Amino acid sequence: MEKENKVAEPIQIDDVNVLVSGQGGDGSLTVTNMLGSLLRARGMGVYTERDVLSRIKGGKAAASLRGSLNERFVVRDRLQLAVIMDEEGLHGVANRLGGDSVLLYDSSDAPIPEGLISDDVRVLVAPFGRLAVRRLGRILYKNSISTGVVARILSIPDEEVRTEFRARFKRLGGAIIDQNLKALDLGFEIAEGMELSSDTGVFRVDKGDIGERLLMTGNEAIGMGFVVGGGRFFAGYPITPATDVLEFLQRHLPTFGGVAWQGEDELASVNMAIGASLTGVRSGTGSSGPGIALMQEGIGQAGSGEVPLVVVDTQRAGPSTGMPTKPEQSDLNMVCFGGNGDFERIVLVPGDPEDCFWLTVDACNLAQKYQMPVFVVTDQAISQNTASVPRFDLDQVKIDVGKRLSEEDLKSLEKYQRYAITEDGVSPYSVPGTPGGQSLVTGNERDEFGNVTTLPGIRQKMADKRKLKLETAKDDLPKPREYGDESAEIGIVVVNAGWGAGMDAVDELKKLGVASRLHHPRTLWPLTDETRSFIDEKKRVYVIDHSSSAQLSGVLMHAGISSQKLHSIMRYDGTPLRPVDLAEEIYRRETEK
Amino acid sequence: MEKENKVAEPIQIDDVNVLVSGQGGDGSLTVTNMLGSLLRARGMGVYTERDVLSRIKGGKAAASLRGSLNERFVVRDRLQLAVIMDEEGLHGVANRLGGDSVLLYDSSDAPIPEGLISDDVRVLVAPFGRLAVRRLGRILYKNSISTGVVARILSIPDEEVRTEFRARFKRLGGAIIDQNLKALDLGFEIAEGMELSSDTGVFRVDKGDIGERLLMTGNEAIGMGFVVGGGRFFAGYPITPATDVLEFLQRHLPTFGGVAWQGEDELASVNMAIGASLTGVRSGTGSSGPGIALMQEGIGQAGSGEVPLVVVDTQRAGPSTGMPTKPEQSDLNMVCFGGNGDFERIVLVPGDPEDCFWLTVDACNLAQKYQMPVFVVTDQAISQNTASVPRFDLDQVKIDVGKRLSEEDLKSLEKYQRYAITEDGVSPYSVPGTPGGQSLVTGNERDEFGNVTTLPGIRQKMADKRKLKLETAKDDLPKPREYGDESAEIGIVVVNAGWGAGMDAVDELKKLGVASRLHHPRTLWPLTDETRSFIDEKKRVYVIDHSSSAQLSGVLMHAGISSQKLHSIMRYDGTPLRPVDLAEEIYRRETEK
Amino acid sequence: MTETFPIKQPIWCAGCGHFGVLAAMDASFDRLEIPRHDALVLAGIGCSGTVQNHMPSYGYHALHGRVVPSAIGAKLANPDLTVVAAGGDGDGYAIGGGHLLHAFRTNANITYVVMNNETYGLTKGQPSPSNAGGYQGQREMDPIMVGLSLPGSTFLARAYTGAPAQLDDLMDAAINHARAGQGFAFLEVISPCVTYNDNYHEWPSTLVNVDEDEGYDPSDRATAMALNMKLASEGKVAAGLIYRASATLREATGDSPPTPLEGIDLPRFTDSYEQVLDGYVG
Amino acid sequence: MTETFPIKQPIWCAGCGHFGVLAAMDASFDRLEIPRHDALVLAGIGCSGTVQNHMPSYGYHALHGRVVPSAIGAKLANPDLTVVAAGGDGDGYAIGGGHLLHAFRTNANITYVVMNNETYGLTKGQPSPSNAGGYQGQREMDPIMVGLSLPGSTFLARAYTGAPAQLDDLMDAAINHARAGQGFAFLEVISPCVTYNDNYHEWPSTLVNVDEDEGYDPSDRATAMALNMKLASEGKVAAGLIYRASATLREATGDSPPTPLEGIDLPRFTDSYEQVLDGYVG
Ligand SMILES: Cc1ncc(C[n+]2csc(CCOP(=O)(O)OP(=O)(O)O)c2C)c(N)n1
Ligand SMILES: Cc1ncc(C[n+]2csc(CCOP(=O)(O)OP(=O)(O)O)c2C)c(N)n1
Ligand code: SF4
Ligand code: SF4
Ligand SMILES: [Mg+2]
Ligand SMILES: [Mg+2]
Repeated sequence: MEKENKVAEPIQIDDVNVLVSGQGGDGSLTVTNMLGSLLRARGMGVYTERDVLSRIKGGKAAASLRGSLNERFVVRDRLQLAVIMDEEGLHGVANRLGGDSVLLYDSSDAPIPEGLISDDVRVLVAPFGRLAVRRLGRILYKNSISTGVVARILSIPDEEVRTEFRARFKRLGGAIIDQNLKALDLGFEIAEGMELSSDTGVFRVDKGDIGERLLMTGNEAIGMGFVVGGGRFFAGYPITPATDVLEFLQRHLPTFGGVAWQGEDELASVNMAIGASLTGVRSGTGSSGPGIALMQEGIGQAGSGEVPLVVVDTQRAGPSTGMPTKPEQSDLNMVCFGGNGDFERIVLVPGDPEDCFWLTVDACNLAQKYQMPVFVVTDQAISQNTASVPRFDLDQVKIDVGKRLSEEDLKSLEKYQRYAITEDGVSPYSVPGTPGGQSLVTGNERDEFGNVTTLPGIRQKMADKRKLKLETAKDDLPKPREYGDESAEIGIVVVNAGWGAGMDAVDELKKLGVASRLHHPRTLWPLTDETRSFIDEKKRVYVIDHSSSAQLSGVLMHAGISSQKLHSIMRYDGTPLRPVDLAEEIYRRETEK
Repeated sequence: MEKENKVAEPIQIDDVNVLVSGQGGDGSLTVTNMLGSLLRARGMGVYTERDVLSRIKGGKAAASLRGSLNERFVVRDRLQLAVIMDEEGLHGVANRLGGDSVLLYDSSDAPIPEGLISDDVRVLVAPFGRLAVRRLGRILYKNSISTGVVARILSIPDEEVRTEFRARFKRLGGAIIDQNLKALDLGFEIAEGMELSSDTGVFRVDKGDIGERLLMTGNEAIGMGFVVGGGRFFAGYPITPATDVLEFLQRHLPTFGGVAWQGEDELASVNMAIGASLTGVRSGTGSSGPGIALMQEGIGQAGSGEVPLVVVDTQRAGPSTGMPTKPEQSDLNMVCFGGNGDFERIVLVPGDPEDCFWLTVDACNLAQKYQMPVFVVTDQAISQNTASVPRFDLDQVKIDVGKRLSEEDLKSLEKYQRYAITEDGVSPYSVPGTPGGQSLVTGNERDEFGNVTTLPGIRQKMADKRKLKLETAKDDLPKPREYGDESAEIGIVVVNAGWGAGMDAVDELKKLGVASRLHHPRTLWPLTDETRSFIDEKKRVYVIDHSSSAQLSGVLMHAGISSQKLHSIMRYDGTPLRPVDLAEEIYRRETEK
Repeated sequence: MTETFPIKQPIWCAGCGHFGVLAAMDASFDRLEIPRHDALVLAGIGCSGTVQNHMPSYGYHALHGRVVPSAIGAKLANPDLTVVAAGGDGDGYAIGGGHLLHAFRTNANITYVVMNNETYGLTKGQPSPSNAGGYQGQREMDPIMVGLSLPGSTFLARAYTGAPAQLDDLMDAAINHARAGQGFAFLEVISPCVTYNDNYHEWPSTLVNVDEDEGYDPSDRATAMALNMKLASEGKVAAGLIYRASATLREATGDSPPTPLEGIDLPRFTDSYEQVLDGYVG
Repeated sequence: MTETFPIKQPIWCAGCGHFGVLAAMDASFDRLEIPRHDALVLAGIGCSGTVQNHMPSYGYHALHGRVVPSAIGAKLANPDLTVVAAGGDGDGYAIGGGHLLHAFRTNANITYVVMNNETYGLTKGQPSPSNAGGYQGQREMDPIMVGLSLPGSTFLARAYTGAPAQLDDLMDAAINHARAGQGFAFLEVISPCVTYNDNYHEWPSTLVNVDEDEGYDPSDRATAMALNMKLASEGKVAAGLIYRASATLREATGDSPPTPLEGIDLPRFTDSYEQVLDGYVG
């Protein structure tokens, strides 16, 4: 069922969405990486999304990539190109291909089943795997071969690809470079057979002018934010998709005199971080849902004892062990409302890797300044997907250790009380090692000196003081950001990967004639006045709930937002948020009115 | 500063509130118990409240008692009588005494400090401790001596007291009975000196006609409810104020072929209960806030894997270790919204010991029928205070094991799928030991057979199925109860000890000319339609929030109730909810309008 | 026959040690003629944590680190079941280390099989507590030595997935020990991870098989401990039936053997319930 | 002098063993001339969990069972501090048992003092894991024997609150061991609970003092283990310095001693930060 290849002028595009699918461990995902570098070299921003199973080898593994002239944090629903290495990969991709899509298929094992792919898709087929074995001796070369074809499809000049190959395989040595260049040429040869010549393929991708960029995942950006924000102690325990943060810090913290420690479990980890924090060192821990659930008691201890603590929750699809590699935003209730008793906390919800960096820097400052747990909550999508982001301007970073007392400060005081009641709720603190600043820290209720008490009057004052800190912190809390038509009647509220999907959805809606404004709170708890007014001002507000119990909506209502205004759009099938899905759903509801 | 004793006719009362305060371990609390028995014997309902510190010996220990003609679950703010064994006990009681109050004070160590007690309080003073040592050789007898005076103050005939003494000390043998009777007579002698003769004291307490009653704490009632509800496995770890439940079950479960196990920690306990539950045995665990925080992951596992689990949370004042012996309702957020991911749960919030019994029976049925975690959430007050309640009518108990499959049932099926998608969301289940019913239970997402999967379509169906169970359970959920004026404009919403305090507050408000209606949801999550309509129908709704972050209000708003309607009355100083406090606050706000 | 869950193939890497453990366990139920419906196999989270899916018994996938308490709960609730817990070394020794200690201590009648590859396979190769860290070749933690240090332990054995005959024997013995009511049977199986810690080649020279030593008396705890300490200091590790108590020091599973749970229908208990209530009349 | 927190009297029952432990610990800081502001004393939750309130050091009241990881975190973050963790047996062996295992294993430079009364004092007398349960007089769990079973442990001692002179010596030794960078110092103090488990009378005849045995070599792990096993089987318990490693098998606190944390002011690090970023340019 191979189709006739139409010959025509390449279609000019400025936004290219490609999916590559193979088996875990067969190297097919490197095709995505190579393509990413090629597009970056042409001045585009790129975003790469992985879709793997929680298993070691085998099983479908897919990655998709988007190149665009602006920074975008989602791969669009409709693909320009799908590179599919086996039959299994065809399922699930069919509905993302359309009239102007190309499907490149490795037919080594099986042909494309009849009727699966819609007739208007342009299908190109070659037995990459078989050719790789036959002509180059190793199946792994199928990736370089297909990269050749992909480059031709996108009209990327052969020489640019060769340059990229030389750079990429350089450290692997001459023989490897040569073999891969051979494979590439084989790819070009196959492309010729498909009537795709250098620089005149199916598409021609615009060149962009995005300059130097970092290519980073959200997890890496959080690690970097922690380091730059002055974090010097981190304890964690491996768990998908949060492990990367621990590993980043194990790699980089020692350079800066810091320690990144693998605890025996999450309970040890959170309490180690608390212990470290007592010494004045900025400390944090991180995990994904199940681990954060285990840390609930410890996080409450930081809240009660007024110990600074940064907690990174890299959300994955739950409940319980759930689906470890799948995206979801279903720990929002836990981070805002989990733990026993009443304690104050701040919850930050970044929307892309750059945001991850800055909000983690903020978290380090807020935790120490206000002496409380601060969550940085991401989802699997922004944590593990790679985006090109502007290089972080370190001049913008400020370190604020809050009311820390030196030996001299202490001497000038009449008395030093660790939990002194102050006008802003924040007590000056001294850390072990400082003469004259000896003090008691406890998770029990206590008097100003830190001595345990249950006297009602004191208790009330202590609880009020802790509440006051959150009031005081108000002006320091990261502000929301927005996108789209400021005067639109329709608002859309998102967190995490909702930001990237939402931006595209807003554009999509505009094309459909619907004006909308996207709102990303960034600080989810306590809810900022800006988010409240945004919802107030809009006529209808759609809340993108990546959870089956509409947790984002729940958090908003818990904070006092009326349910009347809010319209939840829910997704909870373990797939990423997709702009067109969102746009279409909003469009449907708007036009049904 | 001893005052002249006025001689007058006893004041007739039908509601008597007494506080006894001494040092932990000095036996003064037995005065409360003896008085309780005396009032019970006269056909009154009694309620006893303890106020102890989280320490072993020493420290102020107080207990208060209320005798009333109806069942009441709170001690009133204003006391008729305070029995204070030392100076420390005077502080904090002064503001609960007024014009018609009597203060009985043991002056052995120190006189009453000038100006502490308002002039209109009738003060009776004697050196009980010194007399006990001098006349009877042991300080412990001060309790029996003072009981004599207390009885005379309340005009309880001497003979009734002697009878009660004989019964109470019977198993301690003749010598002890005799000594205590001697002490009692000494008390009567002292009373004579205060011009209180038998049967004509300061007050005369009405006789009631409340017949046979159980005297039980909420914790005991939960233990009993678990046993009668068919619970046969319970694992827990000691923690104040929850330990009593474990201890009740350790005492009683073995008689019924059950096991109550002290785990090495809360993580072991919750997972042991889950393991036990897999075998079809009704299982539960329990703790207080910090322990429940540790169990968050386990509870989510029961939610995800659809394993029946009863979880008792005996709330104490938080956050973190907080104030272990103090009442608060500040785990409501955690039980409704804690844990990672989205999972379904039911949260029951009994209001008195009788309610504890019935809701625990319900919890056992609901957990097994709907295969999910069911919380029974109490507070320190209803858990540890003793109330007289009607004997439980066991004929009303029903056991419903839900869709359990026998070997025969299984044979008649074409296929057996542990997680079969059904119309009501509930899958039939088979337990180990049943031939042909082998099946897989997991906390990962899975297909109908229980095999792990991440296929979006299946995932979505499974999440919907779990949500549907909660819909199906709707009609089975315990219904709210109400008190007061049905047609009142003002509603008051309470949980736990709020029920007892609320009933009195409603009465108090009525006296002040304000009609109100008290609403106790009993099922807090999912919120019932009855609670929604109650709030809908009332003009203003006061929410009694025994927490510093207004958690009950938060839960209501999270469930979609508009914040406009709700007016929070907060208390978080670690003291019990008091009816007059509540009534006065509501009155103030109503009249300020 | 009623169709029940399809038994799928494991998705482990080719050469993973866990295949051998699965095979031995699955076959052991047949050898011991344990009806599959009377067996509950529980597993932790990890590559190892999927064994239960590949056998026709009742299966439960516990939380990470919590397979042992889950198994103990099941056994206490229904002592008639054959209860086998399984999992990895990260699962059992790191996050689950506390429970293991208490399982030795309380000696409940379950079998616990740990597939030790000295790494966290599923999360891609982090070190686990039992790896041969910095202690001059000694493994940082040898759970069998920990077991020997507690008076409650009754069965301690180590097999190697590369020596299937011995693995079979020890698997049978471990399952039988618990089934016979002799308490907690702990079997560690060295089960290398070819992807993150491929050390198959080291084990033959590291393992010292006590089963082959005629003079070795596995009922002598002190000697077992002494031998293990000596071997450890030489960088060696004992294999075989290392310790089996000749008589348990107290009955397994705590203070008294639980009565089987006899149903919860109300009428049969009503009188006794009323008696309990009588104690609260006042 | 700036006034700081008032040091209140403990509220323990008269006769509680914990008084002796507090006295010994407090005095040890003086004897060893450790400036109080350089000491961080952390305690668990329990009657024992209030020692830190009665000494003029920096004090932290940890969560129940989590005092050891809290202390390790503090020490890793600031190796210049003298870090002493303290708590009860319920705290340390039941809920905290897993952390103890890993503390032995990783050998961080902290001192850990457990006040063992074989019961849960604060929650009113439930049995704890170390009580003399059903194992024919043997304590269900002897943490020192567990420590001996792990190659990472470097200091294991037991004192008795009723023998204050030896308690003082061992307290000094335990604090010094960790301060000197030799690793994790574990000191169990038998500290009876007069209210729920008053067994003062038993201890003098139960404890066997190895410090008084001239021939005893505390640097020999195997002999120490053998002796402890023998004593246990006789219902006896060893006291004194039971084991101190002559040389640690690897550096304490993990793979490498952490550099002290040197402040986080931005400018001094900016260049290195930029270097890390360079690695992500693409
Ligand atoms: C509470 C929690 N923490 C962390 C994880 C992540 N996790 C899954 S498996 C695993 C370790 C697996 O190692 P091991 O038990 O040795 O099994 P193996 O894969 O080596 O067979 C971890 C840390 C989790 N699922 N739950
Ligand atoms: C997570 C958690 N579980 C349970 C408790 C309750 N609790 C407080 S102290 C204690 C045990 C105390 O025993 P131990 O550690 O031996 O100290 P002791 O009082 O005997 O000195 C328990 C179980 C708690 N505070 N936190
Ligand atoms: S990663 Fe290791 S443990 Fe996991 S399946 Fe592969 S070889 Fe086995
Ligand atoms: S209860 Fe026991 S441990 Fe607690 S203070 Fe009293 S004697 Fe000490
Ligand atoms: Mg492993
Ligand atoms: Mg103790």
